[in-house]
Formats: sequence, C-alpha cells, structure tokens
Amino acid sequence: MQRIINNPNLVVEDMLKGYEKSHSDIIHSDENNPRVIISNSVKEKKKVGIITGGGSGHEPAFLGYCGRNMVDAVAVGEIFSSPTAKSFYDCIRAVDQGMGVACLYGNYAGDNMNVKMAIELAEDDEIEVKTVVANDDVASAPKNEIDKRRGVAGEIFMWKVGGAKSNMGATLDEVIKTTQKAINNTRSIGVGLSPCTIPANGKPNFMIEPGTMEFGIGHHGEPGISVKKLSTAKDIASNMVEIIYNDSLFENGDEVSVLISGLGSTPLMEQYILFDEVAKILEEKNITIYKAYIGNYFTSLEMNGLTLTIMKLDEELKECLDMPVDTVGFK
Amino acid sequence: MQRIINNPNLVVEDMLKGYEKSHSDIIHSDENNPRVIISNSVKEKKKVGIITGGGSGHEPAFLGYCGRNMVDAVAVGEIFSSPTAKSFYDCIRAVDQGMGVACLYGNYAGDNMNVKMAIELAEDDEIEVKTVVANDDVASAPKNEIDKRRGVAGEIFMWKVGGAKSNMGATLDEVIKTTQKAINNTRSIGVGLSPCTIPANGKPNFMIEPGTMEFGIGHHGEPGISVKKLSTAKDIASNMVEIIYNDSLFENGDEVSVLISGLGSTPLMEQYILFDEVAKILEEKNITIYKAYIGNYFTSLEMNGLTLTIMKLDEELKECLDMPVDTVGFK
Amino acid sequence: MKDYIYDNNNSWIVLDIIEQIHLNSSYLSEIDGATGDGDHGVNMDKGFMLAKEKIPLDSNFTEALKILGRTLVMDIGGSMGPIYGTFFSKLSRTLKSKEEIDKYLFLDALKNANQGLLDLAGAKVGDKTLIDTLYPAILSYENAINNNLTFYQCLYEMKQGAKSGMESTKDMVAKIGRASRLGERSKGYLDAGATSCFIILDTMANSIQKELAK
Amino acid sequence: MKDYIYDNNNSWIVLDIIEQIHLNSSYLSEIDGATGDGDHGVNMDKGFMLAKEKIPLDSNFTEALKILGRTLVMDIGGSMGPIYGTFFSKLSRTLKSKEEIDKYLFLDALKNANQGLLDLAGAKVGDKTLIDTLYPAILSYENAINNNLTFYQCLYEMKQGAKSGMESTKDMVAKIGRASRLGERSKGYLDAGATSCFIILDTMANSIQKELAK
Ligand SMILES: Nc1ncnc2c1ncn2[C@@H]1O[C@H](COP(=O)(O)OP(=O)(O)O)[C@@H](O)[C@H]1O
Ligand SMILES: Nc1ncnc2c1ncn2[C@@H]1O[C@H](COP(=O)(O)OP(=O)(O)O)[C@@H](O)[C@H]1O
Ligand SMILES: [Mg+2]
Ligand SMILES: [Mg+2]
Ligand SMILES: [Mg+2]
Ligand SMILES: [Mg+2]
Repeated sequence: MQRIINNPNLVVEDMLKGYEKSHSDIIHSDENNPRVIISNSVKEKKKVGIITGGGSGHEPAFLGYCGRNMVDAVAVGEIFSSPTAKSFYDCIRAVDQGMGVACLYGNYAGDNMNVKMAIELAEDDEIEVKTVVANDDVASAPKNEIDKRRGVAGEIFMWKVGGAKSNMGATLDEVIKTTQKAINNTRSIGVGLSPCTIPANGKPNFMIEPGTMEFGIGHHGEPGISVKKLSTAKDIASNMVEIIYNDSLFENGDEVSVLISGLGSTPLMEQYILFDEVAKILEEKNITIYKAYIGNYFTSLEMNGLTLTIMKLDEELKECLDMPVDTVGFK
Repeated sequence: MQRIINNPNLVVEDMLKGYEKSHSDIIHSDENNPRVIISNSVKEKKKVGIITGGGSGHEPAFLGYCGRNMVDAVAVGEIFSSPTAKSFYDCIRAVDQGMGVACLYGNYAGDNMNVKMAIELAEDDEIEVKTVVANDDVASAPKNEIDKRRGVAGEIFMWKVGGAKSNMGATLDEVIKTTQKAINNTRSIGVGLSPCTIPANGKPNFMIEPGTMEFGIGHHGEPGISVKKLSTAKDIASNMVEIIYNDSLFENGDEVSVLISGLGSTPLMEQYILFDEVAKILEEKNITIYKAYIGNYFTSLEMNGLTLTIMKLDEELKECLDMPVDTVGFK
Repeated sequence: MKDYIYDNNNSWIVLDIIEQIHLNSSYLSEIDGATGDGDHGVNMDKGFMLAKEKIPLDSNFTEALKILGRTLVMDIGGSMGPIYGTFFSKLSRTLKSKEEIDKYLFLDALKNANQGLLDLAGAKVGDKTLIDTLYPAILSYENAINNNLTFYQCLYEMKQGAKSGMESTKDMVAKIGRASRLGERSKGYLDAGATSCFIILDTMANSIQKELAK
Repeated sequence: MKDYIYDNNNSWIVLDIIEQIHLNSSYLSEIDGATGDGDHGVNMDKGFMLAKEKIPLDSNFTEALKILGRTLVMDIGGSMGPIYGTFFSKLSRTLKSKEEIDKYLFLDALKNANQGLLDLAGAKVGDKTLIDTLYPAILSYENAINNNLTFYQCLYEMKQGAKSGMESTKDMVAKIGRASRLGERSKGYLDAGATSCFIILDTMANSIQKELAK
C-alpha cells in the first residue's frame, strides 16, 4: 500500500488536524468534538442551519463544502463509515438559531440510522430538524424503488441549493422543499476503472479486471450494474447519458447543470475529454448546459473512475447555483 | 491502461475542447490556434501581458491558472512536451498592449528552446518579451548549479505573483523583478510513490517498487535523489522540509506560504496528513505559515506522490498572494 | 441454584462482554477483511473500550447495559454504533423493570432488543449479518423455555443457537452491507458481525450462568 | 558524374526525407518506447507531414529545407521541433548562398547546422542523442574531403559515419532527455533521435547521390 500516512487507524484524526490548520480562515472544529467541522460564518446571520455528514475518504466531500452560503456544519465519520449520532447531534446544536436545521445527507444505512438517533436527541432540546436524503445514483435501484437509491455526487448540488436557499432567508420548510426539488431533479451515474484501498485494511476489497470497467459503481465500490469492456470516452459518455436519460426526467429543451467528478486517480484531462462527449450528446438532445463543474469534487480515496451528475434547472435552482460561496471545495 | 479517452494521440485536442466548453466564462482559445488559451479578461485594462506554457498532463496546470489577475495566455503542449514556438509566439501577440510581455515558465530544455525562438519572432514585431524561468525544485541540481534546477509546483506562486504585480500597473521590468524574487524565494521537493503512463505510450516508463518511494522525483518522473523505504508521513515531511531547509534560504522568524500538490492519485486526505506534519516542523523552526494551499494543483497524470513548495514572503509578495483571481485552478 | 439473577451490582457481566470483544478484536477485523473492509474489530473495540471507562465497577447490570448502549450509539458511528447501541439500550430498558431478572424477563428483553434492531437496521435472516446469530439464539432460548428448562439450561441452548447461527453465515451470500460487493464470492467466510454477536451472546450467557451458580 | 548539384528544382530531396520519416514513424516510436515515452515517430511524422503540404513540388532544395525547418520550429514543439527545425534552417541558410552545391559548401552547411544545434540544445557527444549520429557523420564526411574523395564518395562515407554513430548509441547510458530516467537500464537500446537522424542523413545522402549520378 503506497500511502503517505502515519497510523492507518488514525488517518481521519490526522487529516482533520491538517485541514483545520490550513483552512482556519473558513472553518473551525467544535470545541468538544473534533469530528464536527463548523463554518466560521455560522450564526453570523439568523437563518435555517444547514448540516450534513458522511464517511471520510470522499474529500473534498463532505467537509470541503462547509463554508459561507453552503453547509454550516459537517459531521465527519471514519473512512467510508457514517459519523456518530453524537456528531450529527453536535452539528445540529452548533448551527441552530431557533429557525430549525436542515440535515442534507446521502441515503446509506449507517447515515440513516445515525441521523435518526441524532434527531431524537435534538427533539429533547426542542430543535426542529428536517432532512433531505440524496438518492441521485440511478444505478443503485430501479426507478420504482427510487427511495433505495444511494446518494453520490449529486449531494453537492443539494448542499449548494440548500445553503443558498437558507441564506436567502427561507424558512425550514421552504429550504427543505427547494432542496428536495433539487435532488429530485438530479441524477448521477458512476464508472469504476480500478479499485481503492482503505488504509486500515491494506488491500483493495474488490478488483476490476484491466480492460473492463464497472458501470454503475457506487462511491464505496458498491457493485455496478454490469462489467463492460472498457471502451472509448465517447461510448462511455453515451452509456452514462443514456441511463440517466432513461430515467424519464430530462427532456428536450431543458436547461441543466453538469458535474463530472473524478473518483480519485482519474486525471483531469480525462474528465474534460468525457465532458466534451457528454456536452455533444446533450446538445444533440437539445439540452442546454447552464453551468459545468469538472474536477475531483467527490472522491473515493484513489479509485479510478468518475461520476456524471446532471441537474434539471428552473429559475429558482439557477439563482441558488449562482450564489457565491466561500468554501474549500467549491466556488 | 485504464483510461477514459478516445484516440490516445489526440488527448490534448480532446481535453481542450472540453475545457473550452466548460470554462467559457473564464477563457477562450485563440481564433487560429487551439493550443493557445486566453483569459477573457485579456486587454480589459492596459498592463504588462503575462504568459506561460508547458506540456500537458499537469492539469489544472498550466491552463487552469489562466484568468483575471493571473496568467493572460497559456501555450499548451503535447503530454509532457513543450508547446511549439508558434504557440508561445501567439500567446505573446495575444496579450501584448505595448507594455511588453512577461513569459513565466519552467526550466526544461524544450521550453527554453521554444520560448527562445518565440522571443526571436516577437522581436520582429517589436514586442518586448522578458522571462522568468522557474527553478524551484531543490532535488534537480545542487545549489551551486541552481540554474540547472527544474521548475515544479513553485511555478504557481510565480504566476500568482507575476499576475498580481502586472495588475497593479507595474512596468515590465518591475513585474520581472518581483516575479524573479518570488521564484528566488521558493523551493520545492517531490516524492513519488508510483509511476504514471502517457496515454500514447500505454505503459509506465519507469517503476517504483512497492514499499519504496523516489525522493526528489521530477514532474515527469525524472529520477529522484534516492530511493527510500516508504516511511510515515511524519518522516517524509521531515525529510522534505529538511532538504528545503538545507538550501539555506529560510530562517527563524520567516513568514511563508506553503503549497502541497498531489501528483495525481494521492488522496487529499494524505495531503492534509502531510501538511499537518509539515506545519508542526515549521512551527518548531519558528516559521509562520501565512497561507497554505493543499490539493491537486500541479499533477503528473495519475502519478502517486506529492510536492511540497515553500515561498518566503515579504510585504510585497503577501500583497500579490492576496489579490483575488478568477481562474479555474486557483482562488 | 437460583433461577434468577439480581440487577444490583452485576455490571461485571457487561464488563466481561467488553473484555471478550477487546480480546477478539484482531480476529474480528481479520474476518471482516475477508469480505469487508477489515475494520469490524477496530470499530467494536473503540466503542466498547470507551464504554468500559464509563461503567462504575459495582453498578447495576442494566445501568452498565445502558451506558454501553448509549456509548455505542453516540460514539462509534457506522452501522454498528446504532445497531449494537440500540440492542444494549433495549435490553437495559426491559430488564430494569424488575430487580430480579428471571428467564421470562430475559426473553422479553431479547425479543424487544431484536425488534428494535429489525426496525432500525432492516436486515433479514439470511442476509449474512449479525441477525443470523441473534435470531436463532433467541429461538433456541424460547424453545428451551417452552420445554420448561431452567434459566441456566435456557442460556445453554441460547449459546448453541448463537453458535450454529454464526456458523450458518459461512455458506451465505451477503445481501447487505459492504460484503454484498462480493456476491457469490462472499460465500465460505463467516460474517464479522455475526461473529461479534456470537461473542456477545456467548459471553453474556456464560456470565449469567456463573451468577446463577453462585 | 557531376561533383555538384543544383539548388534549383531539387525539393524532391527534402520530400524523400519526409517520405522516409513517414515510413519509419512506427519504428521510431517503438524505439522511443523502450527508453522514452514512445512518441518520437508520432512527433516527427506530425511535423514532417505538415511541411510536406507546404513544399511546392518543383521548388528549390534550399527553399524546401527552409520550409521544413520553419514548420518544425513553429509547429512540433517539444525538443525535436527546435532542434531539427534549427538543423534544417541552418542547412538552408548556408546552402542557398550558391546556385551550385558542391562538397565544400555542403560541409560548411553541415558544420553550421551542427553548431546551431550545439548552441541551442546543449547535448554533447556521448549523451545518447541525435548528436551521436550527426557528429561522426560530419567527421567521416570531412575526412573523406581531406582525402580528396568525390562528393559522391564523401556522401557514402557520411552514411557510414552516421550508421556507426547511430549504432554506438546502443551501448551508451542516456545522460539527457527522457531516457536519462533509466540510467544504466537505457543501455542496450538504440536512441530514437539518433535513429531518426540516421534516417535523415542517409536519405539525404542517397538522394543527392542520385542527383549527382544523373
Ligand atoms: N443493515 C444491517 N443490519 C444488520 N447488520 C448489519 C447491517 N449492515 C451491516 N451489518 C453488519 O455489520 C458488519 C460489519 O460491521 P463493521 O465492519 O463494523 O462496519 P462496516 O461495514 O461499516 O465496516 C457485518 O458483518 C454485518 O454483520
Ligand atoms: N537536449 C537535446 N539535444 C539533442 N537531442 C536531444 C535532446 N533532448 C532529447 N534529444 C533527443 O530527442 C529524442 C526524443 O525525441 P522525442 O521522443 O520526439 O521527444 P520527447 O523526449 O519529448 O518525447 C531522444 O532520443 C534524443 O535523441
Ligand atoms: Mg468500515
Ligand atoms: Mg514526448
Ligand atoms: Mg467493516
Ligand atoms: Mg519521446
């Protein structure tokens, strides 16, 4: 395992120390819980609190999206493992100003359980918490079981929209409504070309044969829809757009934002090559790209591969996307 | 070779198409030369033109640093190969407004030759061009042959400072003077943990044994100072800071900016872990970190490893670093 | 031999469980490594050792269960935190209703804990999880009660049920969690959670048996 | 047989060179792949084929050399663009001083080209580069002149020199460019640039010999 780390069981602790030191202009950690990262802008104006949380190993997600006009606090878990209920609870407490808290997270068993318990704890403090659970990954379940779908890079759009809406002074219900619309309007699909290794484990816990790719792979290496021959960027783009398109959300004339995220070891160059092919296909379908984001926005350690996310826009969502933010991962 | 590309001989062309489409708010390409990327802010105010250029495969360098208040035009080469003299020349022509042009590039044989020829061409047009040649890589030659050293991620500080200075209305000589000071004040060192593969070649053209690392590796896999046992982040940080420190530039009481760049497949997590160790050592040496940048700022395709860059600051350099920019790679 | 134990002063039963998880933590990680991400022992050990600090030596059995449950829920995250946390919290909540814990109360506690877990985690028997240890353990225990065996004997049956439950996971294909990544290839390995669940149930039964025999 | 050629109407000599580079491009990339990044053939082919488009069929030898040189400098980048570009530009500049090109003028041209190259690229004999082909080729040519051989014979000697120069790179350790990455391991392989340089000199000599023999 070729890694620049100290104790493999303490990679998250060690990372957080470096993160705090380097971004003290944007975030700080909770006084009593180093697994809670809080925006320096928290409570600088009265608004609905926005929190999220998830396993580590996805950097810059989740903590990179903590900052002014985006996420107010982030609960940080072990690698690929949900944060504790306490960390979610501490996030809730750190951001609540009496207007309630929106917890915007991804649909995974552990996160669902821990958020549920944190909300129960917050109820005792009479803090109102509502959730939006990202389920943008079309590969993870068929459309008639849409609630089982996992959240992947579409979570970034969810946070961007939720953060913006809350900063416009919306109520908790309004924030939830618009953010839920954002995720309902969002679809993602991933491809994996080679696996990743959890430091404490020391070996990849799945394999991808050279010359093949896992189409529909999840953010932690969850199995894809199919193993395909590794073909050209043009083919891959066409397969990715097609499966998203087949979900019957996007139509002729739509305006969308597109996010391509490398999963870790895929060079930016390849992400731009894929984007070019995606853009060509969308143009053919008469879909206009309002904004495009390309880069390692939501990774899986050093996995080779990428995700494609498309969000259907309306005027409200565009306004939310356009709001400037001050975070490490997004501008 | 697990890659998302079309024709391996056209990766640069294909990337540029995607790049232009996705960042048309910041840059455009030269009408007659797609290998020249120009900031949309070019000539929006009268100033010294700032250009650079280099091989591809280092994304977001070089083109990601093109934009308002940083680089005005970038010449784009093949993978790991200098741009043509014509592209450098076209950059010069695109940005000159009669105040001259500063060409800020890295010390490689091909770039030196092509820039030299481009300057000769520009002389015929009576455009004054001066250069700063980055040589921040301490591993590439001993101090008494400092002019032989290669430029690596320190180039980013060079561009940041040069771009800022020019936007403050400085003359060509002033821009060159301050930018030269920036690079004279900058030292970098890289470590490589696994190699990268040029798409058209199809196989890595060097190997790094698992359990070892190449200390002092260059941005294209140039051989390091030594092959070491892969140790802890703490050890690696201490070796890296030490070799920079031994170059007799930094001293007790200095204020510096630090840049850690992943070379491609090194997770952000590990970059933060290393940063934490570097920060501890600098603190012990009574060196203050004014600003830190951590991320994939200057890559080598999917190479595993990272570079550490430290720049000694004074008031002028701080002012230059602080100027906001509007580029893809830097904020 | 008694056919009940006191709640009072029996926190050592919980400390025994913590001790066994601690001793087996490398083994649990090793099993998890075969089909998962190799951290089950580390995850468990972290949470259980944290709880150990907080449990006063001479406190009640249910008080210790409550502390363990709360610590797991609050401090280990992942899926194991809420799952085992809920399990121990529910055990505590049912058992603390009486000062003497007999075989019937213990059955109620197990059933409530199991139900809490099913509500929360959504795994079913056969998914290759800790449920595959817990469910047959409770079933064997209940059968023993129905056959009028003593508390001591019922606990013996529970251990047998837990053991064969754990072993049954070896031939299962994982349907949930990280190991489901492997599909058919997950066959041939014990499930890590099923193994830790066996250790927990087995140790708890042994310790209660010791107390009964006092 | 003549002992000079005309500059006039002899662009075909340059087109022959381009043709040979084109035909050998896969071979050149293959050699480069052994110690470098495997693109030498592609790089060369791109530039040379671009120049081919621009060279009028019945133009002068020196005009064609100039176009080739300029195209390489302007349009291929890397190190090869400026290096071979300068080489052909310098050849052109010296040769075009007279309408008849004899063996002495050709020697001057080679020497000027070689000097231009040394000034620009900074490689030395023994570094395992194209210089290791060029330098012995010129030396053999000059020796032949000193021995009063004919232009035709001098060119034959130049080809021999180029060939043994190219072959000498096989035993060298690369000191410059990408192959220097390999150190000792670069031994046993021809240098790609030395090989393309041999193809260029060999083809140029053959074509001039054909012209002399006309
Ligand atoms: N939804 C679930 N319900 C019950 N048990 C589960 C569930 N998901 C996972 N498990 C159990 O968790 C165990 C793995 O735990 P652990 O390794 O600590 O967590 P992780 O899988 O996050 O690394 C599995 O062996 C399985 O028994
Ligand atoms: N400084 C130099 N001077 C002369 N020849 C050089 C120099 N650097 C490299 N070469 C030659 O360039 C050849 C490689 O060319 P090519 O593969 O086209 O470029 P690159 O190395 O950029 O991929 C080497 O075989 C060597 O002969
Ligand atoms: Mg885990
Ligand atoms: Mg090359
Ligand atoms: Mg695990
Ligand atoms: Mg090459």
